[in-house]
Amino acid sequence: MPVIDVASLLPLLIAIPLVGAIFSVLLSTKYAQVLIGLLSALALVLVIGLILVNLPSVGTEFTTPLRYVLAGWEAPLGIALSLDGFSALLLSLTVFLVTVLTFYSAFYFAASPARVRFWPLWWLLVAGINALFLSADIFNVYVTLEIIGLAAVALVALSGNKAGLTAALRYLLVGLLGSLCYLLAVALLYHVYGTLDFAQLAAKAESNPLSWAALALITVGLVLKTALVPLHFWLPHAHGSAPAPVSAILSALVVKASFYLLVRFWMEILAPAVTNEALMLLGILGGAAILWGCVQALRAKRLKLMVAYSTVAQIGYLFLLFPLLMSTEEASASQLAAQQQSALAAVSYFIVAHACAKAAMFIAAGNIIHSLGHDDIAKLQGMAKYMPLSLFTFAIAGGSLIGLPPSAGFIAKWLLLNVAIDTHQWWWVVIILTGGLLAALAIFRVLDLAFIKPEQASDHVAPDSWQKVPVAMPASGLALALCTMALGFNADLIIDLIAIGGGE
Amino acid sequence: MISGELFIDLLLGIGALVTAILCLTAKDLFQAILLFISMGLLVTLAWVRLGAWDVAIAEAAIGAGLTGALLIATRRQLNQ
Amino acid sequence: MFNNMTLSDSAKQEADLPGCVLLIVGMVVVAACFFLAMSLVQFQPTDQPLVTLVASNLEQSGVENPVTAVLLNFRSYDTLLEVAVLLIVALAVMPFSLQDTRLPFIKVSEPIERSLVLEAFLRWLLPAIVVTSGYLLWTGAALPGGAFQAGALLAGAGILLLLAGHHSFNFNALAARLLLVVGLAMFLLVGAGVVLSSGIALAYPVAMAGTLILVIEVAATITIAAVLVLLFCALQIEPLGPQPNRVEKEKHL
Amino acid sequence: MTQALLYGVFGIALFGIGLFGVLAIAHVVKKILAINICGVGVFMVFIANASSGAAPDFVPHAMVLTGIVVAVAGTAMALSLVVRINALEKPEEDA
Repeated sequence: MPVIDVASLLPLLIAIPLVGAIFSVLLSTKYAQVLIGLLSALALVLVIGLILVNLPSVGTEFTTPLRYVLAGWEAPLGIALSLDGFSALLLSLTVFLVTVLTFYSAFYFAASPARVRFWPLWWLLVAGINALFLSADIFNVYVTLEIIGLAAVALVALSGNKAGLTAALRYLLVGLLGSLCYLLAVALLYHVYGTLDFAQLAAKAESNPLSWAALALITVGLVLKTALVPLHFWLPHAHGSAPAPVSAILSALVVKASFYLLVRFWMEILAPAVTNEALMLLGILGGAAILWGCVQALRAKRLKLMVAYSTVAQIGYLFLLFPLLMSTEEASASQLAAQQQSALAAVSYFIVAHACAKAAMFIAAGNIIHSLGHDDIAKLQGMAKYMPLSLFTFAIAGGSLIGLPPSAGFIAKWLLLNVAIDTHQWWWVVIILTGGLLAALAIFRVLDLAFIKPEQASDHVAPDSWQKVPVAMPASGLALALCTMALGFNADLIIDLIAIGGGE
Repeated sequence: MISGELFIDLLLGIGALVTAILCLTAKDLFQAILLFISMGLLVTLAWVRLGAWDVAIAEAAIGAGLTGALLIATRRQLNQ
Repeated sequence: MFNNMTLSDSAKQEADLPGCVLLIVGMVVVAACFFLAMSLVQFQPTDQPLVTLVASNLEQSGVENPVTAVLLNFRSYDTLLEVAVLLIVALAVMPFSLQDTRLPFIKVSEPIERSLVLEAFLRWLLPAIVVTSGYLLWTGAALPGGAFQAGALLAGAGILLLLAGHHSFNFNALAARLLLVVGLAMFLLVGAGVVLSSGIALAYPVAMAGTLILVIEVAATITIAAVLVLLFCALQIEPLGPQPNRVEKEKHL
Repeated sequence: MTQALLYGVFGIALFGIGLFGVLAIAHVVKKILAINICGVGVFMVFIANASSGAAPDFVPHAMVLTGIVVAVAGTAMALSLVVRINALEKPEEDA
């Protein structure tokens, strides 16, 4: 018997950032905004902590998702919030990263006038992300997608230069188009099934032309927002030209938000309309994304652009989930469920590992820009001498992205390889290993320059333009990087969480 | 035989489609904006026909009116 | 295929995709729409459970207009997030500067060129618009209309005021920022406050539902009007750096 | 063919026209117009479906109202970005 009703805490996860946003609009002095930021982050940590502690643990018979009916009107009339293992994991990840990045941003924006706009938009974005992970209503999801999309665009536009604004505009148009595709699917689904609630739709959904059409529209819309190859064209410049904390949250969480929805629709809500061919198609696109993203990362001239292209590749790994969900003739229903559960666990692990590593990398890249004023890879020679902490962070996070043991990235790839082998889809093994190799080349190219040739460079590059950053900035990046290591040792935590109310 | 009501619906629907196409093919931006606004008004009428009065008022005021005003303001900025 | 997206920085160019690509895109779009339309036509509509649900619960919603009931009671959470969307857009287009925060919200100045007709017109029209938007808001409970329509009308009044040239708005003033957030703040406050009586966020007690909805709508109307005027200002005036037309106005003071 | 179905098909056609416009036209403001046309098409599908029964369904009406406001918000943001990019471009042209 839990001490408190856990479900009644769910709305707080949306209300706290909204209140934070309101106060940081009203109190626009520097210290007030930072204080509000830290307080909101603290409150979010407390709330998610309480929820996680009171979640029914695996093994007990209670495995239904938590549900909170807003406004007292049960679906289909009203809107409900719901939380299962998958969304609890993503929410915890969100709160954790937001806390670290809030701390980092307090220093990053300390001297910048952009902070006045940054803080309210930051909290609105967080509110949108939390609302999306909690939502159990397909139209409500549309509104949260728009909050996330518009807030993210506004944050990308903070850089204020022409490249940043152009990237923001392209990102906005792509996002609006994606949302409209999704909205058309909502119209069709509501027409056919007369409800907007996730669970009720999942119970009613069947395989008919309108379901296929809706699933296709949702997939196109969300794939556009997740930036899967070949619809990734907007991502590198949007993520590459935003301020560092914004790039970090965009790569770590925002693209994952639309991926999370895709998983919801393909695995639960519209599962009857899914066919093996469609699953395979998404997998092939994922494989192409891995190779293409890695190759582009190798060719990138700017550090942040390289990190952004690596996100394109990492998104590809996430989409390998879909072919691994395929059913075969000989497998029984329970075997299939177990297979899908382990595929989902592997991909969840991937999400967490990539989010921490990528946020750490963008923080490191941000520090480098902050102190050098540029992120031209060719001019990074010998920089490890000046920014050891940032480059160390970059190295650890890079190791996790490559998949070197004992990092979280290694466990994630290991789990994914296992499922691929179990389902006799050996070709993914080749792609995963090739991707790791290419990622290693890209990351060692940078590290090689920064660490190994200090004696040739140092003198003529650094002194005139070099500027020291507060130690808290590299420290928060390092904390994230070390988290990817810590997660490598505690793999069960995440896999257990996923199993709560999870899957089918 | 086409009844009067169906005729009006067809007229509104085809009118909206034609103005939409004209709007996107117009050479002049100002023309395109005006065509967009007139499409919004035709759609407003369609929604009155479908009994959605609230939506019709909102579309006329916000969808066609406000969006149109914002577009015209933007065009003026671009031409300066 | 998506190279065209990169052209978006230069607004005056009118370049199209190569013809063959255009043809393929067109065929794909037509085929997709045809499939959609066919599956829509073939589908036999079933009953709509929400029609009866909305009708049977309308009495407890506190308003008579079913659309308002859905927007502000049954699915009020959507509307709450929608007000947040408006705040995001306001923040995105706002010409922020740290100095302007201490200047007053409304600045009165002599217009560059006076239009007597417009002024006389405004003197009568403005109060009429404000009263009408209040009326729209009030009737929104029973008839078509409501916060968004009223807010749009109120914004029209603000824009007319701007066009007359006597007044200019400084959206960095505390008062202006207050107007921008009041809708969201009031919505959250009411949504959280009702937890004390009903135990559920956003669930109004039936007896007070009408009043609470009106309170939220008034605040939302103010925010909507402020955001719309801000949008108009942001597009009218050069949003970056020292604005030339503002310097001009200062000279006339 | 009923009235609801007729408008539903028109809505899908509008969506298609807008979609093609977004993909095919390079001019940004017209791209934004095309996205708006897409949106109107989607709203029309909503409203048409809402009137397919005996009594109108008000939930889609409310959803479309929300959608219209969100659409205008997105449009305004896009236009303000266009204006800002244009303002940044000008000095270069003069120089």
